[in-house]
Amino acid sequence: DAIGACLITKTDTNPFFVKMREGATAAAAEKGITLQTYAGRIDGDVENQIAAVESCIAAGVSGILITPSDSRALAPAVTQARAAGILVIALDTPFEPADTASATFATDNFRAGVLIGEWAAATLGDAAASARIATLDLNASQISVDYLRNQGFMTGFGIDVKDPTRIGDEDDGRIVGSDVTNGNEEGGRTAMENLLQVDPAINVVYTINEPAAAGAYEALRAMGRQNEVLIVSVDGGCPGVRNVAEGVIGATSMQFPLRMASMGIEAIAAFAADGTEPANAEGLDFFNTGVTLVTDKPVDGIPSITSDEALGLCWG
Amino acid sequence: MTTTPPPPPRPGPVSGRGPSDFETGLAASPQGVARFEAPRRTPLAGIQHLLHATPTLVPVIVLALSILVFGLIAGERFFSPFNLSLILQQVSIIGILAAAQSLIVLTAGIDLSVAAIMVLMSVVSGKLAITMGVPAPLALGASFALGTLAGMLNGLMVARLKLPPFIVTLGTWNIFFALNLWFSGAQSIRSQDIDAAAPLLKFFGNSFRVAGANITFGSILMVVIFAVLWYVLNRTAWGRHVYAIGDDKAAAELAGIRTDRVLVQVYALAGFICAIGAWAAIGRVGSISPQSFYEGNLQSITAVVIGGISLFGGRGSIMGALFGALIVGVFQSGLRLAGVDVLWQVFAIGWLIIIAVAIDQWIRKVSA
Amino acid sequence: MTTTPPPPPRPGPVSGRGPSDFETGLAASPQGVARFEAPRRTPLAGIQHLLHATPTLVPVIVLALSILVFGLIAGERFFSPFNLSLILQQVSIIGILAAAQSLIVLTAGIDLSVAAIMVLMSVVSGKLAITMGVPAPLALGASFALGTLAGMLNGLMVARLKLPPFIVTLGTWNIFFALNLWFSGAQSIRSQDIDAAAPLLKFFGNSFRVAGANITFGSILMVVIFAVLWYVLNRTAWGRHVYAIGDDKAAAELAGIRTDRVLVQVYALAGFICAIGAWAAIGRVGSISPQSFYEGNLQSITAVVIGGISLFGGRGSIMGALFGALIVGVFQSGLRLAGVDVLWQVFAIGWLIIIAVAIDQWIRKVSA
Amino acid sequence: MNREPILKARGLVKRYGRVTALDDCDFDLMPGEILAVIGDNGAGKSSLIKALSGAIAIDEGEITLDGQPVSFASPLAARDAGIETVYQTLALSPALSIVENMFMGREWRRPGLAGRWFRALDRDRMRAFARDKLSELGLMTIQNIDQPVETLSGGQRQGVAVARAAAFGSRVVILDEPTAALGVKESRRVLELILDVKSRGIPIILISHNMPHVFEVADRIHVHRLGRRLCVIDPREHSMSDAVAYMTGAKAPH
Amino acid sequence: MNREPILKARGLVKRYGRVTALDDCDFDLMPGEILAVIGDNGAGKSSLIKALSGAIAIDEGEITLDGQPVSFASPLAARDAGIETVYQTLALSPALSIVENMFMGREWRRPGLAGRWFRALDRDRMRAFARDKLSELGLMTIQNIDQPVETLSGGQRQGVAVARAAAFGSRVVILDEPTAALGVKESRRVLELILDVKSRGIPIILISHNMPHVFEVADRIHVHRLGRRLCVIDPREHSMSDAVAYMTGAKAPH
Ligand SMILES: Nc1ncnc2c1ncn2[C@@H]1O[C@H](COP(=O)(O)OP(=O)(O)OP(=O)(O)O)[C@@H](O)[C@H]1O
Ligand SMILES: Nc1ncnc2c1ncn2[C@@H]1O[C@H](COP(=O)(O)OP(=O)(O)OP(=O)(O)O)[C@@H](O)[C@H]1O
Ligand SMILES: [Mg+2]
Ligand SMILES: [Mg+2]
Repeated sequence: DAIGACLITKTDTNPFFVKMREGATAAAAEKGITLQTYAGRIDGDVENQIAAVESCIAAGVSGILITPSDSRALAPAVTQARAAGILVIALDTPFEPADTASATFATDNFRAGVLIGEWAAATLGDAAASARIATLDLNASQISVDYLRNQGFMTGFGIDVKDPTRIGDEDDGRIVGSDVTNGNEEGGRTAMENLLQVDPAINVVYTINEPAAAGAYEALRAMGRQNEVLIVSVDGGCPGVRNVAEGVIGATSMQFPLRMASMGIEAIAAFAADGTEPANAEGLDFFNTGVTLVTDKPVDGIPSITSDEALGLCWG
Repeated sequence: MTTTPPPPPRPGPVSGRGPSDFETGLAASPQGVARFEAPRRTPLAGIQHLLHATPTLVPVIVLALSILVFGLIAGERFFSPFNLSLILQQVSIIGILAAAQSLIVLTAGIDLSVAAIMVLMSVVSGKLAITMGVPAPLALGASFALGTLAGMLNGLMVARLKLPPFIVTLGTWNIFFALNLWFSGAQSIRSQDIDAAAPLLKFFGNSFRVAGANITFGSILMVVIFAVLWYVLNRTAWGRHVYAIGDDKAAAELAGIRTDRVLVQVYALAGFICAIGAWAAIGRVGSISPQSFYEGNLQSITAVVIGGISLFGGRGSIMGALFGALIVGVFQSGLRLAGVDVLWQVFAIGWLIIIAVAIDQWIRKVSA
Repeated sequence: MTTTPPPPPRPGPVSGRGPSDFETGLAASPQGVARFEAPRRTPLAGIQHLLHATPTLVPVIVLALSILVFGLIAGERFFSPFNLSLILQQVSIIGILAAAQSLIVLTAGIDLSVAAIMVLMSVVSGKLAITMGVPAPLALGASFALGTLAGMLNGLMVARLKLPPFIVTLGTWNIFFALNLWFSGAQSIRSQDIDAAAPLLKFFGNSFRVAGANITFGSILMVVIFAVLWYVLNRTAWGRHVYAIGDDKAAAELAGIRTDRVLVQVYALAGFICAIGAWAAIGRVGSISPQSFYEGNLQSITAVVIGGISLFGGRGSIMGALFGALIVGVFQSGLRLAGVDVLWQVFAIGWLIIIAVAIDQWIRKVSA
Repeated sequence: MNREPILKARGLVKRYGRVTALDDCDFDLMPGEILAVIGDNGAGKSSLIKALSGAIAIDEGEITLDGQPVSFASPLAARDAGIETVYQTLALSPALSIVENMFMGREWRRPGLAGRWFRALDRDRMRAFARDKLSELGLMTIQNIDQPVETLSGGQRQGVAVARAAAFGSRVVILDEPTAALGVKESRRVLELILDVKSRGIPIILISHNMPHVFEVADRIHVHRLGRRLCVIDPREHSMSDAVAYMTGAKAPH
Repeated sequence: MNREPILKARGLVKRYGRVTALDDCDFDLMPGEILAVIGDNGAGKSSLIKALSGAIAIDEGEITLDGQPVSFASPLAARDAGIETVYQTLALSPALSIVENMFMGREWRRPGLAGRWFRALDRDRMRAFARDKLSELGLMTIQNIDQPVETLSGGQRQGVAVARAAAFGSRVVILDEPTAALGVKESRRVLELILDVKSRGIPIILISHNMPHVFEVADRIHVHRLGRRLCVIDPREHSMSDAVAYMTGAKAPH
């Protein structure tokens, strides 16, 4: 009998997850594993993911790869799956607590934020002390990716973040404000316009992802300020990397969905073969699949790759 | 046949008391009702007629058919008692929301805020019981009361201010959603924390096994809610008033029904059911997530509509909504097991909605 | 006054040809219409009356008031020509969708799929022009044709199959959403790629400056669409037929209007406007994003409703929808500039919807 | 005629925006009589009986029932006081059955636990009663007492509405144009129903535009004009043409 | 009476599910006459005229207009052929103005570019025409020709509907119970309108339950019973009681 595996992503509207699915499908084909894929309809669609986990249990698979829509809400379903003897690996987004899953293969989102924050501060040099910063976040719900990236950026930039799970409680005068983008271009543009109305002198813009960054850039360009503002982002999608090459985005932290997926499939294959469970990286409660800073204006002390190099590694 | 000539009309100003002269001929008129031979029917029209006589049959047949079809496609995995009970479990929350929605749709309203009320109430009971340490029964009681109040707020605006339900609940959807995020701080409450502080909140997550099927208390709750509502709607005066209001509000008012009061009660009851749904949702999801069920409003409407309850009010059985929810569940489960992409699942549900209602319309086209 | 006695009735079976005897008194009856002195009015009732006579004034006043209030709260930043033109720019897409939505709401329908059609069409033109290398005008033409077709699909199901518009468009929303994901592969098309391959697609993103204001072509497009639709609805026979259908479809049918054909045309036109909106959206967003405007359907309904167009059809001016969209834009911008959380923005919009419609209802309560 | 009116109204005023539907209107209904109300379209007849039956709230004026001042907040209140009304629009729920419509708002519950605690309807008893009443009033052509009202003909619907009023009206029965859309045969049936109700000692208010009908059954005729009572005439002492002349304003009553 | 009928129907059948509304029904309308159609409620009178005016599709049978077989797919088609109908439900759009209702579906466009290219309505010309027609028909009490129809009284609405039919009907005018809800004065006005239309040489089909009205204006009376034409009688040769007896089935026509 063939080994069965499941991949459950947050949505299939986001190229990140589309890529993850491609990686998993390719790896599964290579290992002779039958893969079923599921996704929520929109981000935060907890109930569909629970239903998917249940279907996987019912289908008797050996392992489940899942990017939880809600890192807490999915815990019970996953616990149930593990009780049924299934290897559950969280991809991209860790559970809370992380040991809910057998293992976590994820980007260190906080680290991703720190990298771009440090890069922005170093690029500005002395001007960092008088920077005017805008943050373009995901949505009103402030889910973990959202605050981890944001607070990581601020930490990297040298801002006191107060509650590290809370966006907007900072009192650093350099912060102009934050607005939500829903992670797409339209939201990015509108949010940028709004914040420019609050303070037209904004010169550093953090964005939750590259589509939001592209939207922000359009807003800046419409006001003729695109060359005076530093935009940083997280993701590493190919359109984003190309935007780094073209100077739209100053720097972005690249993550590796393909790697997450293929590693996940390999882990399931190993588990199915002899029951070995993957181990987390030392000192972390998850297996870091790595983040890499992508910029064409490297600064000393922060390792980075150029957009050219990144184009070979990017996803989507 | 001979006719008696009519009596001569009485003269001038003082009018006659008695039938007009021309009505004398009436006496001999036949008293029966007209009868025509029934026209021959094509087999299709015959089926149409049968279903027209018992409209609740339609969703049942659709359900049976879809179970059959998916059974053939997806094989025995689909047919297993376990999977079937799983479907029941999976639709239980949307089913409960659909029960609340049905009540409102029967009054010719629509409620875009049911899921928002439910999520808000699960957050309320969770916050109270776990974060603030209120005893679980009290926390649940508070959430029931607030849910009823939230529904009542909708109802008051619909009944007293005469605002269209669509608009009222579009507004309160936004309001409840904002309150939910504010109150929860957008943070889920973890399963372990619930277990530790207030396991009662997860009561409906318990289950038992019968012949391979895994029946959760939540599934049973859903069925019970539908059964009770069916009784209330069909066997009590209040229930008939709900139908009468949906049928023709002005007429119901003139017939002596306190329509405004009943409307407020309907919305309040719907809010209460949503609060019960919130309790069940905690059991189902295992934790309390302020972000879940964002699409629950529209999903509940979908179930109601597929179940053959008219959006114009007053027509349809609440049991239809149960079958409607199950049909959607069977579709989703079947498509999933058949390995169909979410994308095409969404696509299929879109057509399902249209086709189900088109069939319903076709059946209703026959006059009795 | 003396009365002539009525002529004696003619005898027996042969009936009289002429008025009945009792009607002779009619001749002297007054021919004027009854008149009552107008009751004294409280100032409030006076205002209510004035607004009732010119209902389009209401959203204008609300708009003016909210600009004023936010001007006071948020100061001159809000009041600057630049910010006001920015609001215009930000509402332009939802405004165009609201124009399409208005058409449908005027026929007593509702369209949950407008935004889905728009996003799908922006993806279609982008894919064709950029990925497949079709010349830009052709790609746009194709998207217009397909948009019209998508609208027509809705219209055919509403008019021919007599399905409720809510259900049809709930179904097609799902369908178009799925098609959009499938066709785009969930991938955005970058601004720079559009600039390189088909800058025409971003035509409506161009702008010019007048007295500090930054007017985009997209904003102008929105205003032009509303102006044209206003003309069509109020000054052509077709437009009056649209109103007549929304008012009373059966009556319009009997009065000799081809209601089904007009309905299909209305939905097709709405689809066409959505496709134009798709072009404008590319200019506005800069790139082509299959994930934008997920909430556009409900936002367009919100604008229509705040603009005072009745969801029951046949009543309201399309200009109301323009003001409705602007009111929402002003609110969002004002709250933003006043530093209010997104959360409370959602909350405020919720109340805005309810209050705007409640005011509208209050004004309409007076009889003419 | 020096008995006290069973239903009396003084100085009723009802305004709809600019229109004054009732303009300081008086009204008297004597026990056991059939009182016809006639008047032009828009004279305010329906408004008057809606005021009497609690369907609209009056702006000014007072109503007394059997000498007691009453103020009905809703049609239900008037009904509880024994006033049954057949409105111009009939007030039937098309999708509900004949029985359900007859008992709408005054349903009978089952005796004992089922009724008290579970509020179960006593459907059999209601059905039997409804059939009795329909038969009593000669509406034998209705075969299925559970059929939805929307499947009945216009005449049958009128019949059901009148039967409902006749069955439950204990003090006053009000009929607003009960024969407007009916054929000759069907109208005749309704007039018979009216006389039947009267024979049970219940007074009736009948609004109609049909002068021959009015003069046939009415004991007194209330002529309504421009929102007020112009005069009350005795059909045995006035001709139809007088009545028509009064109500249209062609002639002033003496 | 040996001229050819202007409107003729043979063997019309129309079924609604189990109900047969028209059951092999014949019909003849002679030029210039007023033909009354009488019958019980539910006899199929409205169905008959709906079939003639294209408002419903018949299952069987044929209709000829001026000797030419016609088959109207919609009320518009019948109207284009010169048949104007006032339906029982009036078919007016409440929120639209009197002018708009009168011209609904046959609006006049402005001459020249504005009309040809921009399809602009010629509102002034329509307004003037509508005012003329209303005045011609004695409906002087309507003050504002742009007021919405919903602000008119029932009688005024009937007047607008009849005026519309009278103004545009070039071959046949059909009226379905035009006086059902009207008062004595208002009914009289409508009857005058009908005679006025007839005096212009246009034949009229009048459905009514009011026997005195029917016998007053009709040239011939079509008695409808159980979905078919029972007989056609001459009101000068038959009494009202004969007509009533025929239509209710109390007596068979000779
Ligand atoms: N709900 C309402 N809103 C506004 N005006 C109204 C309303 N109801 C009645 N009216 C107006 O009040 C006046 C009296 O109406 P009412 O219905 O009482 O007349 P009526 O005598 O019953 O006429 P009819 O014989 O046509 O039934 C009319 O001018 C009518 O237009
Ligand atoms: N749309 C319909 N659907 C079902 N049955 C119908 C429909 N229209 C008419 N009928 C039925 O057809 C029969 C004839 O109806 P029709 O309206 O033609 O009668 P009528 O002679 O005009 O009656 P009335 O005098 O009451 O207006 C009736 O039994 C009626 O119930
Ligand atoms: Mg009346
Ligand atoms: Mg009829």
